[in-house]
Amino acid sequence: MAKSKANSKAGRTTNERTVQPDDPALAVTVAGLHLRNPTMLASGILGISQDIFARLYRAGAGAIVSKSISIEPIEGYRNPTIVSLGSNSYLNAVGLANPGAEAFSKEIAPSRGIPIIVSLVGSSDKEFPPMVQKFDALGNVIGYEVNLSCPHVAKMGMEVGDDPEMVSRIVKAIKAGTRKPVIIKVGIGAADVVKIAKVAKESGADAITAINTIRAMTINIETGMPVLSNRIGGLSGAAIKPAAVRCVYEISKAGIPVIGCGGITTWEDAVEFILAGASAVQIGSAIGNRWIDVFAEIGAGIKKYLERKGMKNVMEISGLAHKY
Amino acid sequence: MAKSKANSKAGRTTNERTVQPDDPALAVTVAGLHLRNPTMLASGILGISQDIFARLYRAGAGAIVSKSISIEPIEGYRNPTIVSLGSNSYLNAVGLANPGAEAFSKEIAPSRGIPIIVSLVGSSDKEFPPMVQKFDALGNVIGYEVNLSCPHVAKMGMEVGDDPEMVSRIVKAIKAGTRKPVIIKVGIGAADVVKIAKVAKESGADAITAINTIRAMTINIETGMPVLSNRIGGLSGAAIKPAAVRCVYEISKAGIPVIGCGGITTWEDAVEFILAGASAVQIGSAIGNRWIDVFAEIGAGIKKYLERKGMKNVMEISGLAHKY
Amino acid sequence: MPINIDINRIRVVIIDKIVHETPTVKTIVFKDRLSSEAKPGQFLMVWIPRGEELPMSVMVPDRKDKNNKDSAALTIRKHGYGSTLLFDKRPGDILGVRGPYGNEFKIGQNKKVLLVGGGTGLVPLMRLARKLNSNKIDTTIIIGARTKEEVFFERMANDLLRDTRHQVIVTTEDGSYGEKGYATDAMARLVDGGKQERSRKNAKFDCVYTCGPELMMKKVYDLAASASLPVQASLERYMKCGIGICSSCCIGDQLVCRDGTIYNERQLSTMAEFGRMYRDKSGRRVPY
Amino acid sequence: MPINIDINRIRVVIIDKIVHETPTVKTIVFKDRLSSEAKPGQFLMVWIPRGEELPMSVMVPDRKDKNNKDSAALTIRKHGYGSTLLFDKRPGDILGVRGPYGNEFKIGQNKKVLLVGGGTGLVPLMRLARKLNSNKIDTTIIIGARTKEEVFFERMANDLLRDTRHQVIVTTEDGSYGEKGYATDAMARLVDGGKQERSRKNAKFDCVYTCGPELMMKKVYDLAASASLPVQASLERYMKCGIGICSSCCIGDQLVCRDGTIYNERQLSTMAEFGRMYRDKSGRRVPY
Ligand SMILES: Cc1cc2nc3c(=O)[nH]c(=O)nc-3n(C[C@H](O)[C@H](O)[C@H](O)COP(=O)(O)OP(=O)(O)OC[C@H]3O[C@@H](n4cnc5c(N)ncnc54)[C@H](O)[C@@H]3O)c2cc1C
Ligand SMILES: Cc1cc2nc3c(=O)[nH]c(=O)nc-3n(C[C@H](O)[C@H](O)[C@H](O)COP(=O)(O)OP(=O)(O)OC[C@H]3O[C@@H](n4cnc5c(N)ncnc54)[C@H](O)[C@@H]3O)c2cc1C
Ligand SMILES: Cc1cc2nc3c(=O)[nH]c(=O)nc-3n(C[C@H](O)[C@H](O)[C@H](O)COP(=O)(O)O)c2cc1C
Ligand SMILES: Cc1cc2nc3c(=O)[nH]c(=O)nc-3n(C[C@H](O)[C@H](O)[C@H](O)COP(=O)(O)O)c2cc1C
Ligand code: FES
Ligand code: FES
Repeated sequence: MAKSKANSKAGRTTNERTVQPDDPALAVTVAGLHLRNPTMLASGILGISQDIFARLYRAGAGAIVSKSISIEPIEGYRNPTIVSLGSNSYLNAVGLANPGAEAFSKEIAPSRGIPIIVSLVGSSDKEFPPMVQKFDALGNVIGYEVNLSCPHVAKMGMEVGDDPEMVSRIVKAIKAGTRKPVIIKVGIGAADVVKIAKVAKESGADAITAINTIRAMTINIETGMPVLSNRIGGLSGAAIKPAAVRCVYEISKAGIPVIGCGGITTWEDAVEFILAGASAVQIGSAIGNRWIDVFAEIGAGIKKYLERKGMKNVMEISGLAHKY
Repeated sequence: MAKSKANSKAGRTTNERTVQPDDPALAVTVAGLHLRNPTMLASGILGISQDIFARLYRAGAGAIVSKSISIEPIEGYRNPTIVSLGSNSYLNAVGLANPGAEAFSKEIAPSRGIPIIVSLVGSSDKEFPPMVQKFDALGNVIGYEVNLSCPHVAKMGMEVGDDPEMVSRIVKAIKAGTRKPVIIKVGIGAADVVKIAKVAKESGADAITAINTIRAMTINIETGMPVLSNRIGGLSGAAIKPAAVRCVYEISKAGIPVIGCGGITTWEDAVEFILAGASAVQIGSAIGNRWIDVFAEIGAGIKKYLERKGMKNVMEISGLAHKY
Repeated sequence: MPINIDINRIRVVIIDKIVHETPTVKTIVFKDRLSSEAKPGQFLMVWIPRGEELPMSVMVPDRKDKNNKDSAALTIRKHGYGSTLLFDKRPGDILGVRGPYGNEFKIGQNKKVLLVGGGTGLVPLMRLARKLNSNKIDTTIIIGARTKEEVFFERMANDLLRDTRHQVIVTTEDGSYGEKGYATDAMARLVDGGKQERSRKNAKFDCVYTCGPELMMKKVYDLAASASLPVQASLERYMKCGIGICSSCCIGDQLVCRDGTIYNERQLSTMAEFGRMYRDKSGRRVPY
Repeated sequence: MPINIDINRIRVVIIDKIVHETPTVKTIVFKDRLSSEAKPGQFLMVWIPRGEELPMSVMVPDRKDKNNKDSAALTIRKHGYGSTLLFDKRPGDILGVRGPYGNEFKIGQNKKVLLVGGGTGLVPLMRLARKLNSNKIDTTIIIGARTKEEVFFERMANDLLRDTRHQVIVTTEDGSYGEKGYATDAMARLVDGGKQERSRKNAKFDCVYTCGPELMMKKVYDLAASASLPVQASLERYMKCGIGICSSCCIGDQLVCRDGTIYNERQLSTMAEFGRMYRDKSGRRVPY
C-alpha cells in the first residue's frame, strides 16, 4: 500500500501520465475562476516550487494552491513535522515554513501559464495587503486563498479564523487590494465553521475552501513521547473526509460557493464532495499514497462517472445531495 | 477483517473469554471511583440492557456507561442510523433513541453488582435533577456521565455543550442532587473543548470524558444521497483517535481528570490515551470490529506493557507524555 | 471485486428482476457475490436510498434463471413504511446491501428434518432447503399462511427439494388451501405431541427448523420440547447496526444480529423474553 | 510482523551496538527487517525521540557479527543538533525508523565501476559495494577524507569487496594518509580527464557512482562528463516528509526523497540547481 510505485522505479524519475487534452466535461467555474478541471493542489503540499507546480500541472492538476505564504520567511518547526498514521492519514505540524512573500513572488514571477492561487497566512489584517501587493501584478496568480485555519501555529491560522471579527477585517483588507478572487479556507476549530463561512462571504469572500487539518496528536507508546516536535498538529487524509464532507454540505447549503478539501484520495471521494456541494476539490495527503498521478486518475474517474450518469459537465452534479 | 469471529460460529453464542480474576496492576481510580480496570464501555454502544451489561462485565469491562438517557423515551431516527465507513470507523445518527429515565431505572434496578455509570442527556438544566432522582438510590449506579456533546440532535448534546453558561448550570444542577461523581462528556463542536472542560470542572464536575463523535456525513455516490436518514451524524472509531488523543492531552494538561474515548481499538491505543493523561478509557466502535473480547484483550495488553516497562499499576503511566 | 471486501460497507446493487409471489409478497433479484454466498439463515441489511434500512433474509434466486451467477434475492412482504418502499421498487432501481450477517442453520448429523415457516419466515428456510437437498436430507416443510392467495414458495420448495425425499405441507388458517389451521397444528400432528421418545430410531425427525412470527416459533419450540426434539429457530428483533454495537436487537444477554439470529432449544430455554416480549425502537420492553 | 507493513509508519528499534569509526563518526546497529533489506542508496527517516528526525542512508552491519539477521546500521557524523543527539545514543536506546525510501544505484550491464565517496556519503556506497561484490563487478572505490584520523570504512570496503577484483584508494586533503588531495583529484588521475573515449573496451570504467558533499559530486559529474562516463549520484536535500508531499527536498521539478535520491548524468545535466544552490528550511534558494 504505502510502497510507492515511484520508489521502486529507479532511473525513471516519475510515472505520471503525460498531459491529456483538456476535457470540457471537467471544466468548472469557481469563485469566478475558470479551471480546466476541478482538481486543485491543496495548500502546503508540494507548494513552494514553480518547477514542481509545472510538473503537477502537466500531471493534470486544474490549479495550484501554493504553500501558505507569510510576510516574512518562516523556518517552521523542527522535525518530525509530518507523521504517517496509516490508513492514508497523516499528522503534520510543519509550522507554516515558507520562503516569505518576497522570495515566493520572485519564485513564481516568470509566468509559465500555470494557474496559481497564492495561499496567504498572517496574524492580523495588517499583514495581508502588503503581500497582496507583491503578487497582484503577476498574471499567473489567479486568486488568493487565505489560510484562517491552520490548527497548530500560535496567533496564525485557526486562532485568527475562530474570531469572526478578525475574519471579516482580513477579508475586507484583502478585497480592498485586489480584484482577483479571494477564497477563505476554514476548518474545524473552536467556532462554527458555517458561521465563519457566512461572515467571510458577507465580508466579500468569493468562495470558501473547507477544510483544513483537524487539531490532533499522536504519542509513541514505547517512549511515551509525542512524535511531532510541536507535539500537536493537524490531522489530514482519509480520517477527516467524513467531517470535511459535512462542512462542505453545510456551507454549500448556506448558499456559499465551496471548494472541498480533506481526505480526497479517489475519484469517488471527489464525486462525494462535489455532490455535497463543492465546485472544485483540493488534493493533499493523497499524493503521499497515490503520487501525483492522483490528479489524472481522479479526473478520469469523474469523467467516466459523468458519462455513466449521462451528464455533460461536472458542475451538473455539484450539490445534488441537497435535493435529498 | 470485518467478518466477525462470532458470526462464523453458529450454535456457540459467543467466544468471549471467561472472566479473569481482577488484576491489581489494572485497578484505577477516576473521579473518585475505584474501577477494577481502566476499560469502560462507551455510552450508546450496547447500552440499554442490564443483561448485556452483565455479559460485558463478565467479558472484562471495568465499568459500564449506559446509553444516554433522557427524561422521556426517544424513538430516535429512522434507519439507516449507523454506517460503517471502513478502516474501523463509523458514522451514526441514532438520534439518542433510549427508553427514558423511568423505564431505564427499572431496567437496572435489580442490582447485579455491575458498576454502572448512567449517561444523561437533556436540553436544559431543568431536565437533569428529576432524572438523577430516579437513579440515585440505586446501589449499582456509581456515577453519572452527562452527554453535552452529541453532534446530531437539535437542542441536545453539543448544542448545549457549546454554551459555557449552560454547561455550568447543568453541572451545578446535577451536583446539587447527588453525592455520586459527575463526569461531563465533551466533544469537538463549535467551542474550545479545553475551555468547556474547565468550565465543567470549575462548576463541580469530577472528571471529563473526551471525546464524543465528530459531526460528519457520508454521501452515496451512485444515488447522490446522504446515507444516514438524518443526513448528518457523528464520526467514531479509528478516524477520530488522533483528535481525541489531542483533547485528552490538552484537558489533562489543564489539570482536569479525563477519561479517554475515541477510536480505541487496541491496547496500544488505550496506552496512548493513558500516556496522554487519561485515567481510564472508553471503548465503543471497536466492539464492531473486535467484538466484546476487546475489553479482555486491551486489559491483557496493558498488563503486559506495564510488566515490560517495570510498572506496578497503570496509573503510573497516566499523563507520562506531559513530561516531554 | 477486492478479495478482502469489508462486508460492513454498503454495496450498491441494481434490481435485475421482480417476481410477484402474492398480492403482498414480491421477490427482488439482484447480483451480489457476497449475498449469493450467504449461508442458510443469514440476513442482509438492505438500504432503500433515502427511505429505510431493514434486515432481510437472503433468498435463493430461481435456479432456472439463466445468467444467475452471483444472484441473490430478497422476498418482501408489504407491511409498513420501509417494506412498502421496497415492495414498490422496480427493475433497474438501486438498493444498498451489507452483510451477510448472522450465524447459520446447522445440519450436523441430522437425516430427517422438519421445517416450519410462516410468512416471510419461509425465506431463510428456502436457502436451508437448497442445502438440505444437496445433502440428501429427508425434509418435511410446513408452509403456513392465512388464506389461499397468501400462500407462496410451494412450487419453490418442491423444486429446491427435488433431489431428496421430501414433503411440502401447506396450511391455511381459513382452510381455503391445503390443511386447515396453523402451521403448528400440522406440526403437532406430525410429531404426535409428547409421545415421541428421545430415541433417534423412532423419532420421525432429528431436528425442527423454524422461522416466522415469534408466537408461532414459541409454539414450535413448545411442541418440540414436549417431543424432546432439537430446535433451531431464527429470531427477529428490531435492528439498527446489524453488527453488535447498538443493542437494539437484544434478547436477554444475546445480540440477535451478531450472536444469532439462530438459537437452539438449549439457548431458547434460557431466554425469558422469547415469545413473551421484545424491545421497541426506544429500547423499552413490550409484551407480545 | 505483518506482511503488508506500512513503510511510512514509524517502527521503534533498539540500538544493539555502537561502533566508533572516527572521533566524529559512529555506526549504530539495530534490528529491523525492512531496513536490513534496503537497496543500495536507499535511506531511512530516523526519529530521535523528542529530538529530531533525519534522513540517513542505510549502512550494512558488520558481516562478522553473529546474530546479525535483520540487522541494519546507520553511520553518523556528529555535526549539528540532530546528528549530535544521534551520535550520543547508547546501546539499548530507542530510535524510530521509517522507510526505506528512495530509488537505488543500478548496476545494469556494468562490469568495471568507480565509486567516489566523501564523508558519510560513503554509507550508501558500502551497501552498493556489497552488491557489487556478490555480482563480481570490478570495483575501484575512492574514499575521501580531510585527514588521517577522519578516514573510515577502508577496512570495511576491502572486506565488502573481498570476492571481486577491487581497489580501495584513500585520499586525505592534508596528505596525512593515502593519496594527497581530494577524492576528485584521485578520480581525475584514474579517468585521464577528457582523453578517454566512449568505447566500452578502452574505458577504465563503465560507470561512476558517487555520494558526498554536493560540490564534490558536481566535480565528479564534470570529470565523468569530460570522459563521457555515465554517472549515478545520490543527492541530498533538506527533508521533512520523505514521501513526496512537503516539497522541502525539491531540486528543479524533482523531489529528491521520492524521485531520487539517485540521478544519472542525463538527469543531472538538466538540473540547473545541481552543485549551485539548495533550498533552506523555509524553502528559499541559497547558493552553495
Ligand atoms: C433477521 C431478520 C430477517 C428478516 N427477513 C425478512 C424477509 O426476508 N422478508 C420480510 O419481508 N421481512 C423480513 N424481516 C422483517 C423486516 O425487517 C421488517 O421488519 C418488515 O419488513 C417490516 O418493515 P416496515 O418498515 O414495513 O415496518 P414498520 O411498519 O415501520 O414497522 C412494523 C414492525 O416492523 C419491524 N421492523 C421495522 N423496522 C425494523 C428493523 N430495522 N429491524 C427489525 N424489525 C423491524 C418492527 O417490529 C416494527 O414494529 C426480517 C427481520 C429480521 C430481523
Ligand atoms: C538521503 C540522505 C541521506 C543521508 N545519510 C546520512 C548518513 O548516512 N550519515 C550522516 O551522518 N548524515 C546523513 N545525511 C545527512 C543528515 O540527514 C543530516 O543532514 C546531518 O546529520 C546533519 O544533521 P544535524 O541535525 O546535525 O544538522 P544541523 O546542524 O541542524 O544542520 C546542518 C545542515 O544539515 C542538513 N540537515 C539538517 N536536517 C536535515 C534534514 N532533515 N534533511 C536533510 N538535511 C538536513 C541541512 O543541510 C542543514 O543545513 C543524509 C541526508 C540525506 C538527505
Ligand atoms: C504537510 C502539510 C502541510 C500543510 N500546509 C498547509 C498550509 O500551509 N496552508 C493551508 O492552508 N493548509 C495546509 N495544509 C492542509 C491542507 O491544505 C489540507 O487542507 C489538509 O491536508 C486536508 O486535505 P488532505 O486530506 O487532502 O490532505 C497542509 C497539510 C499537510 C499534510
Ligand atoms: C452507535 C453509537 C451510539 C452512540 N450513542 C451515544 C450516546 O447515546 N451518548 C454519548 O454520550 N455518546 C454516544 N456515542 C459516542 C460514543 O460514546 C463515543 O464517544 C464515540 O463513539 C467515540 O468512541 P469510539 O470511537 O470508541 O466509538 C455513540 C456512538 C455510537 C457509534
Ligand atoms: S442490531 Fe445493533 S446490536 Fe444488533
Ligand atoms: S522530503 Fe517532503 S517532498 Fe521530499
